[in-house]
Amino acid sequence: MAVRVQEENFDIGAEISALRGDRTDIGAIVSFTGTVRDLGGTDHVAAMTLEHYPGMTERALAALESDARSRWPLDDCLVLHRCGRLEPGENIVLVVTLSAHRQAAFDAAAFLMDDLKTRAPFWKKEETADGTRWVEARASDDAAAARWSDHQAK
Amino acid sequence: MAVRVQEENFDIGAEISALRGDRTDIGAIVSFTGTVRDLGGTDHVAAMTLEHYPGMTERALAALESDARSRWPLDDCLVLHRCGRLEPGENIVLVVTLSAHRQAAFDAAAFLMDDLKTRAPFWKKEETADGTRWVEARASDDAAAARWSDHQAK
Amino acid sequence: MTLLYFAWVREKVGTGSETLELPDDVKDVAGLIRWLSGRDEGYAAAFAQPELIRVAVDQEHASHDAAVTEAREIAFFPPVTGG
Amino acid sequence: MTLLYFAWVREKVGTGSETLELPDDVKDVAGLIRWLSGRDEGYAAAFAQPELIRVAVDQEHASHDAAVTEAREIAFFPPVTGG
Repeated sequence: MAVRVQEENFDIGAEISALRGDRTDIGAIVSFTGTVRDLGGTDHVAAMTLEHYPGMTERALAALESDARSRWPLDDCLVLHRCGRLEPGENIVLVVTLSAHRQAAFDAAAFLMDDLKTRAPFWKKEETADGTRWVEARASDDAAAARWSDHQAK
Repeated sequence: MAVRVQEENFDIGAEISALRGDRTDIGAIVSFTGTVRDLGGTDHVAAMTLEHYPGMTERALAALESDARSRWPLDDCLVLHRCGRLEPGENIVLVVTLSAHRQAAFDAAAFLMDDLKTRAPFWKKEETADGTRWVEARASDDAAAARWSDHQAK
Repeated sequence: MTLLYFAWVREKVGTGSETLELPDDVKDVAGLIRWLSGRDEGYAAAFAQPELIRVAVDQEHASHDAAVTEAREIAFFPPVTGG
Repeated sequence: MTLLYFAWVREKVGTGSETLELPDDVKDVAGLIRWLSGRDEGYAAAFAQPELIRVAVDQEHASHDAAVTEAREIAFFPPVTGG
């Protein structure tokens, strides 16, 4: 089990290296990194602040990881989410999956991100020229998470 | 366009950093790393040598990348494949995709790997206790590549 | 019982955490929301559209008909937007 | 014309690259494979099962009925196993 919530930035390469160590049985490593986007123009975002629910967050991420491990043959995985104030271009979230099979590594990483987006208790507040605003949840994220409900892991 | 074939190892974190630079419009970064597996026991692999077709390899990888870019809204991508002699645990291949949309980044990376496995002119020869043997192509790789033929990019 | 509020629910209620004794007739999340809404204008604003409110009972996602009488900690928040 | 051989095709043929003049009656890949098979035992072994042989004409994947008369470079190899 490897889930972490932290204010500090993370180093994608270092996190992957720590997970793989000197293992020779893996074959496939997939990483997903989510970053703060600034669309510019009228949608210019100067920064965002990530609020979360300490205690429940770790439980929710651990549940996600456990769910992913039960669906796919993973050798290891990591879910790491930042909190606090982040500026455009900064890392927000990192998911890494290690498996003997590339499709399992891809699917598990996509599943972890989709499920995290709808289940992990994080909330984004953006700083814009018009003041601050809470980001609204998107129906497309619910749809992305729903597709795994009847997904048969391969 | 970023495709490379090289004998030297690569640094996953450094490659991702070089692609993203200080961009703030990306949102999603997916990496796939393929590594040399040693299943141990009677399937123990001491090393493998990757032969390729210089000239055609670069053309094939560039064609893959161009195909991926036409199917998904990618901000950038990288396809990097090693050649020469590699030992268990070493990196073989790296695909990185950058997009505003996480599903596009995931799908494009999976597509690049599936297509690379069936189109890029590389051949693996394994060193085992019984001598050397050429790795045989797998029907599952053909099937994985075929699913993109009628795939509608989202 | 510990009640927690996050994001704009927290801002409207005016606090992130409080400990309250619930009346005996508050049995489920929906009842708790109705009772909280009557406390003052801040709560009323936070819970004006109950369908926007997500709930966790003892740190697990729960529906509005979940029981609250045995709970130690109940949290109210908007749909999550992490990742 | 430049002919290239890779992996076990190269090992059986005994060389990775050679330049040959093709007879006039060799028009397509299948004909070229038949002609090469008759050159010596190594070629015969390499091309004994033509259905295992993949081909690139001027560095593009091609089928066994592709024309070869205008080609500059033709490569023979097993199904690829990279990645």
